Amino acid sequence: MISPRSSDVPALSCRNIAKTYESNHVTACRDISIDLHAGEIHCILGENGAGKSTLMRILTGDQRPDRGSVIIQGETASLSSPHDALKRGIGMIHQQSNCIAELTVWENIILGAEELPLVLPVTAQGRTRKAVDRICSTYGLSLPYRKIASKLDSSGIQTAALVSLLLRNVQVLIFDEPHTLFSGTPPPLFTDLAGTFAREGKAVAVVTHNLETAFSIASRITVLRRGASMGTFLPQEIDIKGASRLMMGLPPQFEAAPETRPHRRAPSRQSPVMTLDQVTTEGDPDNPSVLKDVSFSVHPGEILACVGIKEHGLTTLEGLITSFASGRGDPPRLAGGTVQFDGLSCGYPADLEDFRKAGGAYVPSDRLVTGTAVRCSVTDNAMLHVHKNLTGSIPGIIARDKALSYARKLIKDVSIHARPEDVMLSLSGGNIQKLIAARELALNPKLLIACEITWGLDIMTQEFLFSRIEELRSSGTAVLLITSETDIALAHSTRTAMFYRGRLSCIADTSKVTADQIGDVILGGASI
Amino acid sequence: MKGKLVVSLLILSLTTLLLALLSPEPAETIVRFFTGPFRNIYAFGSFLSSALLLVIAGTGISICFRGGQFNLGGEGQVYSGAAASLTAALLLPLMPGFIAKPLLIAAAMITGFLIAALSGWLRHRFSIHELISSYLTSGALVFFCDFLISGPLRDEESFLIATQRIPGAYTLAQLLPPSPLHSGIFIAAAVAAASHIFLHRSVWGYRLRMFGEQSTFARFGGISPRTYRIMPIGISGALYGLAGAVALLGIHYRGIQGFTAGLGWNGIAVALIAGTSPVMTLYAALLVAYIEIGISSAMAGAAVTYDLGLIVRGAILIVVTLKVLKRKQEELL
Amino acid sequence: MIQSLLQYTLPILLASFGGLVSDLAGTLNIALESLILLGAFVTYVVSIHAQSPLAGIMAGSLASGAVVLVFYTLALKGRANIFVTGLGLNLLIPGAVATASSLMYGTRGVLRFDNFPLQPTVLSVPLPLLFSYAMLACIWYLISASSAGLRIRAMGLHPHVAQIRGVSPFRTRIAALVISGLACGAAGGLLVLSLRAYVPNVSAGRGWIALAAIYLGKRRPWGVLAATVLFGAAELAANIAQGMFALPSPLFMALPYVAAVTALIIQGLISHRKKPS
Amino acid sequence: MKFSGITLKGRMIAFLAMLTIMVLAAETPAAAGRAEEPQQRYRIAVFIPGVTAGSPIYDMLARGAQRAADEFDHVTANIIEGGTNQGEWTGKISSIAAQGDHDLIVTSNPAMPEIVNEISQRFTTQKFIVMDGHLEGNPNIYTLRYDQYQQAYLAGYFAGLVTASSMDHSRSGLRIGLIAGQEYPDMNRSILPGYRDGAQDAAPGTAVDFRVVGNWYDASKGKELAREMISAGADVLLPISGGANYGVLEAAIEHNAYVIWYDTSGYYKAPGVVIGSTELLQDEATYMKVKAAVLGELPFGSAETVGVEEGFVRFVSDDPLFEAHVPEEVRNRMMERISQMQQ
Repeated sequence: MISPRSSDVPALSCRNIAKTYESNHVTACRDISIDLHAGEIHCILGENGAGKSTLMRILTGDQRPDRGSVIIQGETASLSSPHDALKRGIGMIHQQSNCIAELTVWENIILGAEELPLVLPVTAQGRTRKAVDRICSTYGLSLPYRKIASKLDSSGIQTAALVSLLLRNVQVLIFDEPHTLFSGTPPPLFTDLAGTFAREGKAVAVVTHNLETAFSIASRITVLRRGASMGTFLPQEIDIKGASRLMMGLPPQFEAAPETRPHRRAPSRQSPVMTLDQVTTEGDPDNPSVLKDVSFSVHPGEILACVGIKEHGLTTLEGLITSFASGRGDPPRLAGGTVQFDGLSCGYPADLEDFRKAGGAYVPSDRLVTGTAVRCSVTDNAMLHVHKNLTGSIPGIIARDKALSYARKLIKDVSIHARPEDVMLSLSGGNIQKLIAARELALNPKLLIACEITWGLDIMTQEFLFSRIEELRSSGTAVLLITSETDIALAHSTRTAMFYRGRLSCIADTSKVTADQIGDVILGGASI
Repeated sequence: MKGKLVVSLLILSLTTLLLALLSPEPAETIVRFFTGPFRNIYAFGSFLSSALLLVIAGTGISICFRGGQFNLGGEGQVYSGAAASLTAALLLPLMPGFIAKPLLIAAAMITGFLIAALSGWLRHRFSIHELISSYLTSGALVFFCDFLISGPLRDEESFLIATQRIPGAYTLAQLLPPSPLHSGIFIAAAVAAASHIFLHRSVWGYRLRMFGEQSTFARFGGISPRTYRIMPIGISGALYGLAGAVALLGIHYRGIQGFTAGLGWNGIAVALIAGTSPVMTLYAALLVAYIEIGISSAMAGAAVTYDLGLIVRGAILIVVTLKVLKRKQEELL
Repeated sequence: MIQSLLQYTLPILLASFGGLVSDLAGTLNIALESLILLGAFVTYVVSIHAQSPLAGIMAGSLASGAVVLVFYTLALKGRANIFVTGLGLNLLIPGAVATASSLMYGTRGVLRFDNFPLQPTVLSVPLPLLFSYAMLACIWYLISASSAGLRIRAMGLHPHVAQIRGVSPFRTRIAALVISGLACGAAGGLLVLSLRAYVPNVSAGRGWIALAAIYLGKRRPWGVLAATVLFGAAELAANIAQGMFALPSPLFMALPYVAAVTALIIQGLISHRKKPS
Repeated sequence: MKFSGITLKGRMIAFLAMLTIMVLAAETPAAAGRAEEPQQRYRIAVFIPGVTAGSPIYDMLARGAQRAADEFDHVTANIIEGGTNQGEWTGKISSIAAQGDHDLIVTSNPAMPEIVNEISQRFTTQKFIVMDGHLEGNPNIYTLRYDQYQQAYLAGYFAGLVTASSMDHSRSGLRIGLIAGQEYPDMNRSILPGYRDGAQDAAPGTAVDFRVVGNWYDASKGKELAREMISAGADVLLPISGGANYGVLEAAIEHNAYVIWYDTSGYYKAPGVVIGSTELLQDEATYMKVKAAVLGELPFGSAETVGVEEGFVRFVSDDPLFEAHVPEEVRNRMMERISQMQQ
């Protein structure tokens, strides 16, 4: 394990970074300071929404902070773009997307290489090729240069991205979630690579929520939670449990006494509203986001929380149940098993419309693209599901007063300050989310799918939303809560289903599990 | 709103500037340009009659934009609509006007709709971009309509490449003789009003707007992607067809080869200036018609060439995009 | 026959390749049609003045490139809509060319080379033709093999990644657009030199056919080549058929468009059968 | 999107108010100006249904009218190009007539009489001269028609002579070509039959290959069509296709065929390739008729037809290039036929 040469000037550091996104008013960073020294492997831990990715974007010039400064080699720098950062020796390996799928591996590596004259063929075998070969042999990497990048597995893509950064001689290397990377064959062991880089005097930062990876390589660890730093530790100062507790907002040292939580009804005896039976989705079984042999059911009058890391099947689950993909792709498809939603006689695969007709309501995790049309008015957004019932005396013509009063009703339901004619974008992120929730809840659904419903919201808003969900539940609605925030599940659900790498590791009465136990399961795959 | 006024002023001053630069008699030309539509009853009637066609065509394109689509096939759709109407008028047995007129107009609108909807369907089914498919179908249809007029429907007696006149009972009433202003102005007004109600009040208009604004959100709300890939461009096609029929029944009374040329492109210009809102289309159509009549008046009176009209129209399009088009359309294209 | 096909195809192919470069960069230049016209006019003017058709076609090419540079810089910097700017150019350029023609030569009509200088040839290929082939080869090389082409393609495929790697969006896009201008200008030059006259509206829809060829050719050089040859063959067939059948002429005129739409649909059918949906 | 009804309504009202003011402002000075003029001015509008450039017949129209106007101090001629779209002609001439400040509108085209006749019903005081067209009986319209059949006949007769001759590029196939910009009534009714009949009379059995460019400007296509025609055996081509003529000419130069020029003398365009020309003396005719109109001597309401006999349609046989490139035998037979027709 390499220890930081802490007397040195940090290769890259930041001070008091704060950032609130204008588009959705989410405060991603509140006050973060961090130092990355040459020769260290610095792991940055945090749950989804902890502010990791925003911090990295700021460090790599992709975003500008509202407050605070970025310091490179002791000098305050104003990074104007990721390329600016790259020129100054700061490079980042992203989870996806910093390879262009349609280009060959070789083209991806040398894209933008400064020393290559524009008119020379990209396949020129000269100095660039030698440099790339040297990099590959130094680090024991191998790449099929002529292959199209989309034909590679994720490990190959990441390797290509890494080589392209090394070609540019970066001194600060930032890895985003490397445990999902470098997993292909032949496996360049990420831990070995990171060690080599550190020994060469590069500063290595690893952004992850995987504690095992972190603890196996880190020379220092920083934990982020809700946009603030919870402290920087040497590995010997903290253990996995302590770190995971910090990530979830629990004090690190004490074994928490079982909290006093409101007593909830045990799962009702009534027949389930939705049942998943041995569900496996299409895709590579090694891919953590592919669901594998998942079975559970949701009963009327209960809140079942599915917790885990988003990429460990939660997103897939959301798409599968609602039969809706928010992006360009198709919703995930069943490879085995069955999904049954009582009332949806046609069964799966259905489509979203059938899902709704059968009494389903859905708060999507992607609130700005799927959940709202941000440039339209509150009224337009409010009446999405009911507009055809708001017609007046003329068939097909929406009665204005009905539409407005419907919008006002929703606004009043969630008590926000907005007028029906306001453009959605002018509302705060929390108010947008409240309005989406109000719209879905107002349908009085048989089944409510609520995904990441609390993301970026303050406690007051969270409590408020859950009080509404609780009302629905008590009137007999089955609620499926899909969340990557453990404390939300703990505080509000009847039962908790824990996911790890696409498997349902364990399902338990929420009153009988602790945050620690959940953390263990969803981070490490241990079962209770 | 303020933006529109700025753009209008910009366009007018640009036109003035171009006239001043390119005309051998700048003063005379500019005076004629600005007073063009008001020099006499005929010019005023022409101004309104060309504006009313632009309202119809531009409204369709506005709706198409709001639905997130672009229709480049206007030239072919107007011409085909007119040709459908013409074919029906000449080949069907003689009918009383009150039956014939709605029938002819419906024929034109259905034809325009089907042609444009084909492009929407191709986009939905095969991901062929409607820009290119609508332009190409239009290219083929223009020649097909040329063929209809110069071939099967041709009036052998005439020295024009033209058909016979449609029966007098089928024509729209003249409102301001000797000018070509006709009762189609009420059709245009109805189109403007109906499209406003459709877009902002009706269930389908709501869905169309949502689909155009954010298709994922619309799909999330259960709005059918197929219907709303076809509907916006289909409506623009139907209104282009209507414009063709109105030009036939109100102004020309006969098919003359190329008699609707230019309306398709001007419709797009109108919609761009209007910034995708049907109400502003009225205003934009008046502006574009004003410029058209102004230039033709300047041409008739002073030695201004035919090319100036092209330069002005081109400059308008280039300037308009700098200011008016919203982000959504940029993404769309 | 081959010669006819070549003569019809080459200008369209050049324009198509130019358009392809701009499309690969993510900013399709829709003004091909009018840029061909501009190139044709300037080729005429400079050929006459410099007494050299080679200088003419080069100047024609440069002129179209320059116009693209000016207007698309305005559009890109002003965050305007590239596509509508192109439509605007398609109206503006013919008007401006006709005006220039009447100012310079007192006519907006046909301009002929009266004392046309002999075309210098290399291995019996006229130099302007050689220039066009060279340009075609350069563009082909540029998009399929060169480092600059890689930047252009990357910008069209994934602007964000390209930007991270230091590829400037503005410079890359304007360069791609200018290349499309240069190619269209040369295409226009070819038309003029082959006719030994500038005829108003000489582009006659070739720019639009070139655009269709880009899509039909699935945005790949070989595909575009095949598509333009297909259009050329359709046109040729229509011309030959006119002498044989008594079909009304407008129907023949529609043939290339019908061929393009049909080909697009067939292509759509095939590519959609491949991936299950 | 939000629309504030009031501001919109306000703008519309303001716009209409502006319109009204402009109507008033525009009408007054124009009326006043005309009243003050000391001598009665005579204004002529020359409406070109197309563009003058590249179209000899319209060019001659403009020149003839201008020449007539120049002879009088108080007469001005204003040349207005209407563009090639037939659909726009009615509107454009109507707007000239509506302005009411032109005493005479001169135009030229076989299709014009019916358009002008229709406009004349609305603007009952406007006088028109239509060249190259025919209409009798409207008291405001005078028409003069050229015998297009005769012109085409001359071209066809000459083409027949050449294709049957032993000239360098004549082939024995007895096949000649006619390339039209579009198919239009005069083409189908007079020109094509005239051309055919002329060729038959000169060389019985001569076939005419007739093809259409589709527009009046696509010279490349004209060239392609001509090339096809030549390879199909035609050795004399008559292009009547506007700008596309030059493509035909180019193909003839490249592939050794002959061209006959129509409406105006074209020998100088390609000596040795353009070996025949027919011409209409439209400039002369226009000059005479416009002058007569200014002097008040033109019989409006009547229609004239002129041809070879009157001297307004002729084969250009006095050009040195004609004599240089056409063998004497062919020339003599042509002159023989012309003198027969002149009687």
